[in-house]
Amino acid sequence: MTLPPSLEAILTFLQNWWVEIVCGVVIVAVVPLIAGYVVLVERKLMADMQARLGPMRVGPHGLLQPIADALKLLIKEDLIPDNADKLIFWLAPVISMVAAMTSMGAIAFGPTFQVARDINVGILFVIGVSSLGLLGIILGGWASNSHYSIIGAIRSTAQLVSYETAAGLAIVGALLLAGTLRIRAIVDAQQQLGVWFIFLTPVAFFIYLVASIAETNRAPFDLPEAESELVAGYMTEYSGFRWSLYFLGEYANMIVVGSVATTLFLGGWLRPFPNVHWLDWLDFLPPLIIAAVGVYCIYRAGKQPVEIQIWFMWAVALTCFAVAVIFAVPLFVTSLKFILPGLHGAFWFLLKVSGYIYLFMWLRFTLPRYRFDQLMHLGWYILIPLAIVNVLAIGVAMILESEFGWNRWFAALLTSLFTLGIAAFLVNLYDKRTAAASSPATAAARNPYAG
Amino acid sequence: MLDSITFYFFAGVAVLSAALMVTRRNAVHSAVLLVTTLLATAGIFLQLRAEFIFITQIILYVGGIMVLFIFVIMLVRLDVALQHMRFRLQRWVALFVALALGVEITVVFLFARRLPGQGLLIQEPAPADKLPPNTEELARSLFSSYLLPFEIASVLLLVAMVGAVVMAKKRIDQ
Amino acid sequence: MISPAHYLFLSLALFLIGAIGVITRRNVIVVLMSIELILNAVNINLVAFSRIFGDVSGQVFALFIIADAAAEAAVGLGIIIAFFRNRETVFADEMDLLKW
Amino acid sequence: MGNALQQEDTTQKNSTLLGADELVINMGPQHPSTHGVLRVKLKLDGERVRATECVIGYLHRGVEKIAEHRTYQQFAPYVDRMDYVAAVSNGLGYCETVEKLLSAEAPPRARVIRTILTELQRIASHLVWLGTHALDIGALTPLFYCFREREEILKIFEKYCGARLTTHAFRIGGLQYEAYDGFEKDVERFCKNFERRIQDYVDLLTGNSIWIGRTRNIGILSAADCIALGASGPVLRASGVKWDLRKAQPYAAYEQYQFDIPTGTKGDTYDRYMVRMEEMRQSRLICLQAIEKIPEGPILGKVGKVLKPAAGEVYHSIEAPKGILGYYIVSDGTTQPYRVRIRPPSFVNLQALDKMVRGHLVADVVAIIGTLDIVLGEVDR
Repeated sequence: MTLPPSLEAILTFLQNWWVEIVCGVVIVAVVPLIAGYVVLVERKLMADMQARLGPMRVGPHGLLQPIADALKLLIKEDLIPDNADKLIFWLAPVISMVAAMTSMGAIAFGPTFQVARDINVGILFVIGVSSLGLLGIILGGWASNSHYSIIGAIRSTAQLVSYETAAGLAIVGALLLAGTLRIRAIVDAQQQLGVWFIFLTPVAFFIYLVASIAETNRAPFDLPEAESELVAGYMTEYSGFRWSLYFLGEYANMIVVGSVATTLFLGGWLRPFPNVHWLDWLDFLPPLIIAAVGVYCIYRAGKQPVEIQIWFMWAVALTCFAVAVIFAVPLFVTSLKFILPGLHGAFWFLLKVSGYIYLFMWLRFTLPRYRFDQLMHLGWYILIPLAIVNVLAIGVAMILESEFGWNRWFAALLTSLFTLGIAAFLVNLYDKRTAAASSPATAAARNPYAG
Repeated sequence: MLDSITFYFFAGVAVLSAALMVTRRNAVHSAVLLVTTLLATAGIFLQLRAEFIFITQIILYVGGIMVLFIFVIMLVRLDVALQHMRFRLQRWVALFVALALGVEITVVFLFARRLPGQGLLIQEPAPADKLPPNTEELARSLFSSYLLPFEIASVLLLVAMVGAVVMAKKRIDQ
Repeated sequence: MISPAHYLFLSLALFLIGAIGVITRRNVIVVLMSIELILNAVNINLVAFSRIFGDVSGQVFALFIIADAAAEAAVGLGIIIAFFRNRETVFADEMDLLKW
Repeated sequence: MGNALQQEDTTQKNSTLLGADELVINMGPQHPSTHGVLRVKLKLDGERVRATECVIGYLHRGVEKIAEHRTYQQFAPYVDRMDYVAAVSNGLGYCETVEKLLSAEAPPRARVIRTILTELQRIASHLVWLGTHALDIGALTPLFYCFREREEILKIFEKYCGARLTTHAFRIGGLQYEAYDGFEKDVERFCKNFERRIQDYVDLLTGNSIWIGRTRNIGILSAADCIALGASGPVLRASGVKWDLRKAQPYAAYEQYQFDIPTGTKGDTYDRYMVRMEEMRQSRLICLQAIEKIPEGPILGKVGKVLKPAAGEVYHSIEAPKGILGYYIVSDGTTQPYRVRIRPPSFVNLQALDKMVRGHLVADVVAIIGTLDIVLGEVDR
């Protein structure tokens, strides 16, 4: 049987690219769902920290709440303000979400899962493309033709541009240690050195943490959408599906920055102590942890007031056990050993990302919000100088190690201490400055967008 | 095959949105269309296997310069000051200049093809798989042969930064 | 399949469109954007030839051009803001004073 | 040609950022952080406030006018609806004013119970203030903690008089209800817990550098300004003026109890925060002292079923949670007042807003509205 040439071309195309296509479809289909459940988890955690229950009505323990929310948002009326720029109003949320999702494409969730082939500039691709979401925010704020929106958009632009600089410089620190931009190679470098980069450059990790919270517009840096001041900032005029696109973009972005931090600083998909063989029993942790969750579900099942919830808890527990078995099988069956790195890698990776996102949420529930000029000062007077010093310090440490044969840990420790000293100096300077600029008269002379 | 499809797609998008960009009256629309053009050009760079330039284009041009543009457009609130083009004559002049330039360069291209020993313009680029890793290559070149221009560029950026701050700074004494 | 001429003509088209923009538009911001378009057209050429010759120098120059564009945008927009503050206009033909 | 003239014009406008027009933003009446239906017109330069103008009256019900067509007893529930987060205090002020007009006195037992309930109400009112103020500044969690504690107080109110918000707890001449069994125990348990709970807020906010950054040096109001504007309550005390009617002109049973009047030094938002926090602790102490010994005896003094005060006028004021709450009643000898005039603390304190926000950022406006602790039901009446 001979195929027509065009069909044959399509077949070769599919043969070459099927992994990418499948992963792309999966990302587009699954990320909104995951984002929805991240929202649920956030609400539940917030409720837990605030002495209340959170969503409980839709499904057992509110587990179907994201789906109900999505349905509600989908069927809401599509409002466009009269004087809005219709085209851009329509385009802006799409830009935001597409940017976040596209940047996910280059993230490697495990040694084998990745959409874009391991391109040369992987980590830059993730950062660059996710920063395009900024365009969606500015354009949305502009197109709404509302004061609150435009102030939110201007704030957001200034904030994101400033903190992207800090985040970029922090990343440079880890990239210097890795010596490559490829995502897989970065993780491999951490395996070869036998240490996560967070331990070699804690300052860079800290800067990236702060900057990434600011980049995702999360509290305490959520000024662009500060509800008590600007109603909802750039999203004020948005409703229904368009609004949910922004929302999805924001949560997808959280996953992206979490993944970047995990890849660069937390050892990506490596388990703790990947090279230490007497700790190989750590490989048993993923199935054990999942099984423990299942046991906890059974324990809780007895305390549920309604029968359906008891059944539900049992179902969850059994699912957990099944997953745990899947994770455990490759440990014992030699012929299946080849899927071990991928499977467990994804587990560790997602665990680290979840931890990172949990930190975000925790901060959100605890801290009040910065004021705009304080935010800019923090970015420009503390984080960016600190990041620059940190890059220099890492360079010095690497030279000390390679040229003068110093112990790596000693060099890293020394330079980190040096950077921390600079940080203390900067904070001190900042405090003095704020003390000096206390009265409203001098404050009026300062420009909030300075820098 | 795939190469041509990508090329024609990105080229088409780039030219179309560029043409729309210079004709839109609304400056924000122009900016959005320019962003589209720049992204399409970035696609061309990727198709040329210049990954580093591709990502620089996205981060610097789209994420940096264009955001700055839109920021300024919003600050000076052009939406209030939308006006027609005043000089119809200028449009014809522009078209004439463009046509003249276009014809001239096209003719040069066509003649260059016919000249002996000028096979350059129809030469196939080297196969993609055999290319050395782009970023490393670029870095090596940038920090060895082009170190001085690199430093000069950084000085240029510094000067530009200082200049922009001085220019845009609000005078407090007013 | 894609010869260098393709890139040259694409670059030519973008260059000409940019030139038309520079000449016809009154709005200085759009004029600046057209200049960015022209710089970009040049970049396409540089990168295309860099690929054909297998020499990375073209890309290095493209990088320099991008840096230059950033500098130009910063200064240009700074001038525009300063000008707008004084004259409340961004139209080129209203910028008719040599000295303020 | 026309350039010289143009030059004049444009240099005048140069004072704003970029020389663009002032941006006028309407904050409210539908805005998450104006605490009700307050509308503030902000004239902005960038994000800096150049001037404000409060538009009030969205919640005006003509409470003072209504009083002229109700008997003295009938009007009592209306005052609960002015400052609805401190209804008990409002009722106390009204009842005491009418008693003064009648030259009657509530019996000692009634006065002690009144004091306990009013101080509980002060804590509840400050808790609402703390939660919403923190929420305005972006701290989400204190709100829920505050409402958890307030819930305990409201439960005591509910057990006492059946209502939680607009309690109408007192009656002219004394109390309507006897304290229920276990009243003292409930109050004591609340006070015991509250000590620990208040530490939670301190941990969350007091030492937090963001919180200090957002409140220190924001909305400074000097003592002279406060007095000139007639500001009272914690706003006045935070500026360093030790003026509290509970000490200055004791009413109810306050002269029997030991408590401090906290004052601030700078008069900024942080000082007002600290003053209110300390006031909550002091109120707790007053409650603890009061429940130790509630005198036995009747709860209702000798006032007639029909109140017909002699013609004349009276002014009486108390220290409500938000400041000095004064009632001025003119009687013409009938069963209905001839005129009632109320001096609401929120209304008077709101005057200070313009003075406080000038030169600050939009974000500070929110903090300053929060720190004034206004209730629009009372501002508009």
